[in-house]
Amino acid sequence: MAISDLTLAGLTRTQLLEMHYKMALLRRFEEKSAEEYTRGKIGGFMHLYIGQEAVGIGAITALRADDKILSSYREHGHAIAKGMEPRAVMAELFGKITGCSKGKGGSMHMWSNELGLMGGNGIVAAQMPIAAGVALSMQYQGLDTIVACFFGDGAVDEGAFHESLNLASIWKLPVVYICENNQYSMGMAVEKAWAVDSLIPRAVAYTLPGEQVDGMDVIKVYEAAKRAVEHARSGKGPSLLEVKTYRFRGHSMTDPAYYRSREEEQQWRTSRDPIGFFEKKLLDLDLATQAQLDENDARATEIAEDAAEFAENSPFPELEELYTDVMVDNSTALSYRYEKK
Amino acid sequence: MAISDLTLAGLTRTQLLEMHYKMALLRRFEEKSAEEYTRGKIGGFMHLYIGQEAVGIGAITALRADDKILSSYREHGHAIAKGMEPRAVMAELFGKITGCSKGKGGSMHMWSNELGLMGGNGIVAAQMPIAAGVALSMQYQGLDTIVACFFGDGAVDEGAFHESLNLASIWKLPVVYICENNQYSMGMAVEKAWAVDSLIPRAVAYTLPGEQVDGMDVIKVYEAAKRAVEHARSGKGPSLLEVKTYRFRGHSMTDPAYYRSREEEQQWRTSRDPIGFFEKKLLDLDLATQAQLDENDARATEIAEDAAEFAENSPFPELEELYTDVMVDNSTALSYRYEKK
Amino acid sequence: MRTITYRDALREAIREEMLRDERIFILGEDIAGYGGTYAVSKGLFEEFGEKRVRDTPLAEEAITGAAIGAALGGLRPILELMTINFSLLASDLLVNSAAKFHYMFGGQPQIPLVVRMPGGGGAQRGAQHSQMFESWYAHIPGLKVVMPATPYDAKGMLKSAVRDPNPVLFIEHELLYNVKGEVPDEGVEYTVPLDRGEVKREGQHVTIITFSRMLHVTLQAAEELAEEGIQAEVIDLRSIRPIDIDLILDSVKKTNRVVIAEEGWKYFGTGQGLAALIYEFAFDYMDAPIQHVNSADVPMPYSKVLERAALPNKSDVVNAVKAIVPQALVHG
Amino acid sequence: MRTITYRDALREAIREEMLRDERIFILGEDIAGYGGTYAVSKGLFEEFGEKRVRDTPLAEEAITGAAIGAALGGLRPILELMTINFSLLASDLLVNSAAKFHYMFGGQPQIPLVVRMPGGGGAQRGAQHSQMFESWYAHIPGLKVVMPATPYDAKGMLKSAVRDPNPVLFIEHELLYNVKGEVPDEGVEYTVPLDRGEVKREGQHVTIITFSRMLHVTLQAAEELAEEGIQAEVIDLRSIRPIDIDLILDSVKKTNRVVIAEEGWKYFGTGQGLAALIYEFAFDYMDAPIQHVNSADVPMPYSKVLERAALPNKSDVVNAVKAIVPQALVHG
Ligand SMILES: Cc1ncc(C[n+]2csc(CCOP(=O)(O)OP(=O)(O)O)c2C)c(N)n1
Ligand SMILES: Cc1ncc(C[n+]2csc(CCOP(=O)(O)OP(=O)(O)O)c2C)c(N)n1
Ligand SMILES: [Mg+2]
Ligand SMILES: [Mg+2]
Repeated sequence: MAISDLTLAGLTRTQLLEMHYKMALLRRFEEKSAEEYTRGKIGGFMHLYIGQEAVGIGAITALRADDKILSSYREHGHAIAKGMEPRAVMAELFGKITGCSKGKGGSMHMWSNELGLMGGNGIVAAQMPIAAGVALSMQYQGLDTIVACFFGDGAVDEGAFHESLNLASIWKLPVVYICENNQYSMGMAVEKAWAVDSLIPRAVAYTLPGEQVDGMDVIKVYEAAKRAVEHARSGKGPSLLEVKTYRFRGHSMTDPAYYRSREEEQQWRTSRDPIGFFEKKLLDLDLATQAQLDENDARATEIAEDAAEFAENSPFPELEELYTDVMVDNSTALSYRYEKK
Repeated sequence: MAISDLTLAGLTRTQLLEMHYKMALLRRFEEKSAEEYTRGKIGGFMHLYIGQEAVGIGAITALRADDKILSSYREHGHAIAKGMEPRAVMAELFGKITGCSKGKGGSMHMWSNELGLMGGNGIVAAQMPIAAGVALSMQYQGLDTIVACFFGDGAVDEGAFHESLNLASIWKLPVVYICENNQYSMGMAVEKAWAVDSLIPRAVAYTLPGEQVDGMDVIKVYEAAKRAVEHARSGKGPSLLEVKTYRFRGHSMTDPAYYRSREEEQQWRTSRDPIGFFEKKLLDLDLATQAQLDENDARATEIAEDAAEFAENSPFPELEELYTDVMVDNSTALSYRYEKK
Repeated sequence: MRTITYRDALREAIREEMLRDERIFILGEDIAGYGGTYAVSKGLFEEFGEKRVRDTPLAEEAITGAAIGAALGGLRPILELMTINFSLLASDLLVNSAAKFHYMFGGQPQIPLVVRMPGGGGAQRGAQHSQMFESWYAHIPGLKVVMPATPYDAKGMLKSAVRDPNPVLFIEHELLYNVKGEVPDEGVEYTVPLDRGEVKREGQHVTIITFSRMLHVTLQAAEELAEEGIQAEVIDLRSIRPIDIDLILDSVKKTNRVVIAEEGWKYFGTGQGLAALIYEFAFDYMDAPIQHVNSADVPMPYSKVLERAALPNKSDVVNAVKAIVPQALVHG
Repeated sequence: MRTITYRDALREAIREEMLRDERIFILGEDIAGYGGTYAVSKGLFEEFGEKRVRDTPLAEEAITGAAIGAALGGLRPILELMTINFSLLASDLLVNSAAKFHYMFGGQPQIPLVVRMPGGGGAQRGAQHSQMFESWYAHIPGLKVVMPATPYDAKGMLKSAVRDPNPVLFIEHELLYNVKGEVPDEGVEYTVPLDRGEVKREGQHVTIITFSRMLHVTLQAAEELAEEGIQAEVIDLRSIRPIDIDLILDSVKKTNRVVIAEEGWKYFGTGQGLAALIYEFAFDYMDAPIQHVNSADVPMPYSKVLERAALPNKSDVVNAVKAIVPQALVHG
């Protein structure tokens, strides 16, 4: 790209518009998912990313296509941001064979070897040590790819957080740990759960570079992630980002969120919406026209609708699928014979 | 005690001599245990405390009799320091019914409700969350007793360390966490295992008061422990002490300690011996005469001999003991009937 | 008698015990402000306050260790682990500390601890959130493991668990909380022992042994079988450790045929252990091989069509019974 | 053939595989500088260096997760968990991640991971350090669980495990490391499959099924029984999941009598699961109830007199056999 059209944080207008489109897509996609969930098309747990779009888009924009990401059960956003087809994500939510995990994983468990999306872990913080291992495999093989690991403020309280950061630090692993501090782990307010009011002292406790970032500003997230990514890619080791954000919806579809006030929610939704904030910035700086933004949003809505339609029209897995993929070599509990119910 | 005969750190000469005697006792007792282990009288794992005496004696002298302690598998020292009869400890090592755990626990698992000695845990760091719970029970019942929890530098790497300190901090529990940093976890040098070179930043990461202490100087340990104990007793919550020490022997009786040099060991044994250091101090300050020290040591040797003789002459548990103490109410896997082999 | 849900029965047990004994308190993730993931502790925070109803951070090792320590310190904690799937993070403390202290310290410490946790599938929660690990814990000497299936048993057994001097794993099921059943009026004190199963339906042709959510599926299957003249005796284990072996043997010696219906995986699970026990003590009474009804031996899939196929259902139980109950026996 | 120890056989397998495949590396607590708690990895650090022989901090979750991640990233890690007792701290990652990823992500990720860990008692290590948890892991679909008992099998099965595309739990025994046995000369390439048991002694009066350290106790018992004319067929399971059911059934259909000798606890353990399987598939062939030989159903005591009484021994096996093999059968 020519230096001339550099605009914000070294991103071209095209890139900025693309980021805006993706944020809109995450939002519309999630809204559509919520709708389908209420219609009974989607089951189990579903954790929406609405409100946190700037984190996933900002951070993943700072990655290379061949870098890898790991996330928690709140991963629709990360999946789409990393390039997963909305159709494949929605189909997975519908439990259809066309889903990215053949319908076997659902909302919490999405994967793509091609895109470097390495799940979706439903055990809080379990992705943290695994991410260290993936980073180790890159270091071991002399690759210049890196790993981004997303987790919540609640994951910080788990022993795995501590063990993983210590290991990543002493082995100088190419991994960026990104804490999406959305202020709550289910109903538990972060200030009640943490013995510290920021992750900076925790970063220091593992001699890691640590940064606190405004998670409602996609550009700030992008810039901080960029620094951490370069740090990792240049062999300097891991770092820890605390990205302050807020989930606009309940913890999962069934959570009425009685543990926080409607005022607090309104406050965030109206004054801190990451998409509105980004749009204002783009307009104020004449980096985009209202028409372009509207078009992005319209396209996003369309794609979300299309994904739902695709999912709806896709077939469920055949019952044989129940017994495939248990073991790579199809071995079973009883050798010589396969017992099915 | 009258102010007049205050001498060192507010301790009377009698107390100082008592501390010296206990350190000598730990040393002689362990030497005797090593001897009996080699004679085959003691089995399993046995982890000696030799070299770390100043930590156990200094810290436990700062406690009240009704305070409680928890430790790891390296606990003979803590047990005796807390007032356990050397006979009961040695008998436990011999696996005799007169042992403090009826011979069922062995070197790693010693207990006394009366003395507030709450084990002896063989799982590295497992005593840390349990100690928090014991402290919670004191806070809950409005008692002014506190808990001292001893653990090694290796325990610091476990998730339990992190989870426990965070919980103890947010609940302001009356517990003093004492890390006996003897430089190695088995063969792993602490500087290779920790991403930090001191526990101070870790204390900060949980907003806890943290102190680094010379673990070869029993008075320094006593003074630091005293501060932490008062902090806890006055309701101000937990603290974290990193006590720098060294184990003069291998990790356990079977460890030749090839991972460190004989020079390094000699260096510590000769120039940093906690007992020699304390004796020199007492003599230099005219707080004790050589005769008194010699007498302490002679008494210690005698008591260790006596303990071994007692253990030797004690009976093994009856085979019925195999099936007692599994459940408090003697319930078993099969109701109505007790299946024995 | 009133008809209330399993959830309300549990809450009543906790509340009544907390009113009875100051030493009892509850702790767990989101049990206070959130009212409990499955709303079991709803309202208790408001009634008893933060000293006795304690929200904890997401730290299964710390909270389990803390509960053990509190019990050692003279309190009577009721720990809620959000689901049994997460208990694996606490399994070391449950197995290597809670289950062993009384024994390895020569009978001195006691750990009067109750760990409540739901298990099970059926709500499309996927592979990591649909498991039953009762056989893991029932394998361990030093623990009690109970799994009540009805509101009556839930309330009565939770009270017994709280009063028990040992660590008790109290395993619930995510799909049982809304199940309704008769429970004595409030204030009418009763308990259900932790070591007794119960015949929930009498019959002479076959004994179906089950527990937890599968009891309800099994009772429906028994109804269907009855229409065809097959009278199944349904035994609700209620407790996995200790196991009420004589109750089982009495029934088996009468029917000579056994089906074991459970939700967990088959191999090295509860049902196989139980079958081995029955053969060991009643070998000569068995007229047919014991039939096993289980979930498919795979991680639980998310897709509803696959999950439905993976879980054991009424017809699985019916077919298992028909496989060993000859027509002759019924109509002859 | 040479005669070497179980320990050396393991080291040879690791070394030869590491020479064969650059992607293979080993990690664990004290495996490098210390040479391994049981000296299995002795010398490998010196030969392969710190990239491929990695000492780790005491952090079972982190190192197990790291091994899983490394496998996902294309490497072939061999993780040593110092003993199976500590694997409880890693059980969540083994069960909820390693065992489930391939399935719950629709067959995309593969986890070619080997987790080596010794279990077992007999060295007075007390309640927390003397356990066998193989039945826990063998209960979980998605894992393979093997327990070789001889140097030959140890080397051959470890090689197969390293080449297997699935997570394999390779369970050793603290008292097996010094056991000697015949192993093909170095350079003579061989492997032993992960899903086949083996008849280690032929006989027609009774089938004794065993694995790990108890194989050796059982073979001694078989010798003693032979002196009295009882010919026991001894089957070494070698693999717990998958289980070589047909090998077992062939033997059972010949002898009609079974004793299962294992070191672990009885209830809901490996032996009971196996017994249930045998009855399920060979009900009509069983002439006597299967006999179980186990450790006492208590936490392992330290005192040598108690530990000796708790562990299963030769005479326990002999008596179990005599309980179901009638004199008539032998001398008739
Ligand atoms: C080990 C474990 N404990 C508890 C849970 C139940 N649980 C699922 S999500 C969640 C909250 C996690 O909060 P946070 O880490 O902040 O992520 P967020 O949901 O806010 O994105 C909890 C407690 C779990 N899945 N795993
Ligand atoms: C969870 C766990 N992992 C590993 C072990 C094996 N082990 C016993 S002691 C020890 C070293 C612990 O070192 P440290 O905490 O520094 O205590 P020290 O032995 O130096 O007193 C190890 C690795 C264990 N007992 N528990
Ligand atoms: Mg959160
Ligand atoms: Mg140490």
